[in-house]
Amino acid sequence: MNIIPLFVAIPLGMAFFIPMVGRKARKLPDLLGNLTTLVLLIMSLSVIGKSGIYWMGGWSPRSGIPIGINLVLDGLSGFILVTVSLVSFMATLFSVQYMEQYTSKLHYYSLFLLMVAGMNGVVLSGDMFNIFVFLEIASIASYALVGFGCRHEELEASFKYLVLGSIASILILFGVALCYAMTGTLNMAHLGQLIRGDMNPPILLALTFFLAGFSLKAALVPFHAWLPDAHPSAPAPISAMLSGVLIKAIGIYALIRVIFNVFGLTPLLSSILTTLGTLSMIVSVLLAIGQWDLKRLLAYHSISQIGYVILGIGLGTPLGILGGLFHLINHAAFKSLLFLNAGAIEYTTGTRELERMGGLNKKMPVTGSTSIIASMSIAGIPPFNGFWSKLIIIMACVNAGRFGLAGWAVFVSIMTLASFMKVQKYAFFDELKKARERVKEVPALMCFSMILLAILCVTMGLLWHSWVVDLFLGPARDVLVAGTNYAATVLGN
Amino acid sequence: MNGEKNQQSGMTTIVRTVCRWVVGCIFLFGVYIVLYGHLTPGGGFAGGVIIACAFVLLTLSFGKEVSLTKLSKGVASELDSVGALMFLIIALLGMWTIWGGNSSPILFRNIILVWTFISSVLAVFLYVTLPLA
Amino acid sequence: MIELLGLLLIFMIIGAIIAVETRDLLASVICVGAVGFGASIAFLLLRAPDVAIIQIVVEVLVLVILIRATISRDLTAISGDREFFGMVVAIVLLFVVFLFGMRVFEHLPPFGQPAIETLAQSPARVYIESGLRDTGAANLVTSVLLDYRAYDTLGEATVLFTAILGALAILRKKARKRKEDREEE
Amino acid sequence: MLYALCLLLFVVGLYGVVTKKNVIKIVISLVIMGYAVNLFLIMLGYREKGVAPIIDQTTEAAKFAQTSVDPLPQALVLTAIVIGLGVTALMVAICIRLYERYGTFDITEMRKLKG
Repeated sequence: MNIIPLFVAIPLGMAFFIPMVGRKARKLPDLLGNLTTLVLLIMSLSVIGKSGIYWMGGWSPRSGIPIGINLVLDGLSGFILVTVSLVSFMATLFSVQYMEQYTSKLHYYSLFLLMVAGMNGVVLSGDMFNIFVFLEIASIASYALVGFGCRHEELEASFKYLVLGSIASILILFGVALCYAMTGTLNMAHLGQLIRGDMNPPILLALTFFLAGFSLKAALVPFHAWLPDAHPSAPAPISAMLSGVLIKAIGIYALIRVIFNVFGLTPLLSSILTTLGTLSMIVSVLLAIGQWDLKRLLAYHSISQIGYVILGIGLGTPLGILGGLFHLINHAAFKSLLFLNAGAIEYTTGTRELERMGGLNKKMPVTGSTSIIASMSIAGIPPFNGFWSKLIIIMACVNAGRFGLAGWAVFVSIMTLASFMKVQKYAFFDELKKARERVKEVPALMCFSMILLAILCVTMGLLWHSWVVDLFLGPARDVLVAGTNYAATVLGN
Repeated sequence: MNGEKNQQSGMTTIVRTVCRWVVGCIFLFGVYIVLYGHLTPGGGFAGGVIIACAFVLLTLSFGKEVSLTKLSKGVASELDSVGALMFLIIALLGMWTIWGGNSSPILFRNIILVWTFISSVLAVFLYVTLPLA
Repeated sequence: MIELLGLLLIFMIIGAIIAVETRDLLASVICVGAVGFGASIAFLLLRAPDVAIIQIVVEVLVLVILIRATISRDLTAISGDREFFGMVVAIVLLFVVFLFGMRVFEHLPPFGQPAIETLAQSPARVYIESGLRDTGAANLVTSVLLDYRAYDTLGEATVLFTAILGALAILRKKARKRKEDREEE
Repeated sequence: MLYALCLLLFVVGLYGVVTKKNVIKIVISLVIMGYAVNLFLIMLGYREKGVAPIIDQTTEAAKFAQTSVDPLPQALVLTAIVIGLGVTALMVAICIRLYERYGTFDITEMRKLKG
């Protein structure tokens, strides 16, 4: 039994199943949702280091022409799959008690699983149009989840996200159409084979559309307008999912897959990517410092950390790609942890304003200590995981002779540190406010998922050199370094 | 059914009389489009939407209450899930067949079956969207 | 044939401009309906009857949804004080995009000679040559949609499912169990 | 030439999205952009003097293969239209909810969307 299609089929099936039975038993959606993400996590851990190609419906290529849709599991997609399943499991665990404040949990879990299925579909698919379809599933589910609370600012944020997301989708569809016009195929491997670095104007226009569309989905700086509204508005587990994995799976993953494996990285593209990355890093960290809304501040930091990832990968050197990918999974761990912390604070105190918190460390020890770990990780304090990945990216910049970029990376890291010192001071260490005397620690499952993520941050920081690189990052880096050889590996000629 | 209330939410007598005759035809036409999708233009989705349009017409001319008695919202959303699950299960069965060494996906080939399921799913889907408008 | 299609497209563009520019929301919705029906006729002329049928039925549904959303609400679009400067910048930018796109489109294969004619390695050629034998469906669009690329169709059904579920979630009456009073803070 | 008209339709839609201040107008503009892309895809598959991709018994297979238009873009457009319908339905749902809150469709009167 081939395991690859199940990554899409299981969450899809559960998403269809939950609304059928969810009305009858109240606890069932919780149970089924968590079970599904747990199964996905185990499955994704079991495919680490494996690779395979699955032709949907048995339509394998006929005399070298791919006529069906294929699913491709290689180092890179396996790596993103693990990230997605890890964060989604923690988020569902957190949701069990957090989502009690909202109604209609069955819609919530169903949409959540559809989002996971969409992301898995994008990550595994080897077909341009299929990527578009699954990207739409993930996006539509996330539009609805952003507006799940139905307050006016949430609806507005959702609408803004929807409009910009739809523009991105239409641009991507236009790009697919242009590719089809020039090559007559939709399969990414075949497309890469037919283009073979021959950049005629329509293909370049298609590439521009892909760049703009996927950057919109990934919220890189000129295209970031929706993110600072959408991420704070969503319920906390969804913010963690959006920041932790959604913008990576349907934005960055798709972008680098298309650029590296289909079109091939040219020096021009490399400099575009590094410029976008640096711009995102600097602009959004400066915007983040002035924020007093905790979740909004975290949202701006997401853009900035995404900038690091794109900067590292855009350098195109093996070391830079390694650093970028490592930062990607680190960011997934610590940013989702930070958003869960923010959700825990909102759950108990009912506020997101930093000035109205204070001294919470005494009342909420688990949230406080995990938040310190996450803050130190994101700011790049030595033993934690964020430090190592930023170090690798900076070293890669220096090795590539881009000293300016290295300088900016260090600068942004310092600014991030300053920003998180502010968060720690105002939220956890200041005087305890009178109104907060009766605040209690959040329920057990929420604590549990935060502790798991914190452990993840620490272990990845300590063990990164041995197993993290060998198991996850090495194969993923090799896929990107191999570039357009992707076609030969997939089609086998 | 409550005549007065329907009078308020629906349209005039002429419209309602015509609709009473036309709805059945639209419904049958939708079923025809679904069943012949593999030979003629159209197919599951188009047919499904046409069936949905029959309900739309009911809602517009007689009001929401009447059309909800024909197909209640709970049943509609249950059918949604059933239809979508059916599609997925058929797809998965196809997968198992391939895995067994048979290179031709027998169940995928059963076009009408799949087609009908999609259509019923979508008809119901679209019907459910209507009350939102 | 090409002239007819060109006229139809010009009609659609005029309809689109009216839809975007008119102040009356209902008129604008109806104009977009006209554009949609124009698209449907264009699909027929382009030998795509399946797409034409779907376009028409979807168009009807979109119109019903949009009209019921707009009717008896805010019918006149209040957009009195638009910033003049912003408009000019937007128009100039879009014009540049258009000119650039025109230049690029000259490099596309000419209209009427699709990829299946010029490129030997196109999967579409396989569909046309052996679609009936492979799938048993005389309508090749059906055979592509439900056999060769059935996975896409599964995705399509899922998109609709997601959208409906999302709309139901957005439209539910009460979203939070407690603390609804924080709303007005 | 026809491709250029298609692009013009796309640009009109883009113009509406960028400049209009009414949520329904924005939805309409997005719908128009969707039409333009769909039309473009179908045009890509058209063949001079082509026939619809439906096999009837009277034409022989070889001749059909020479004249049929490309079925693949048609299948793609079917999927794209349905996806567009889903997005539109969700967008209208949000618009209705926004209208309930604000009593207007004008985004300049809503709080956060301005930026």
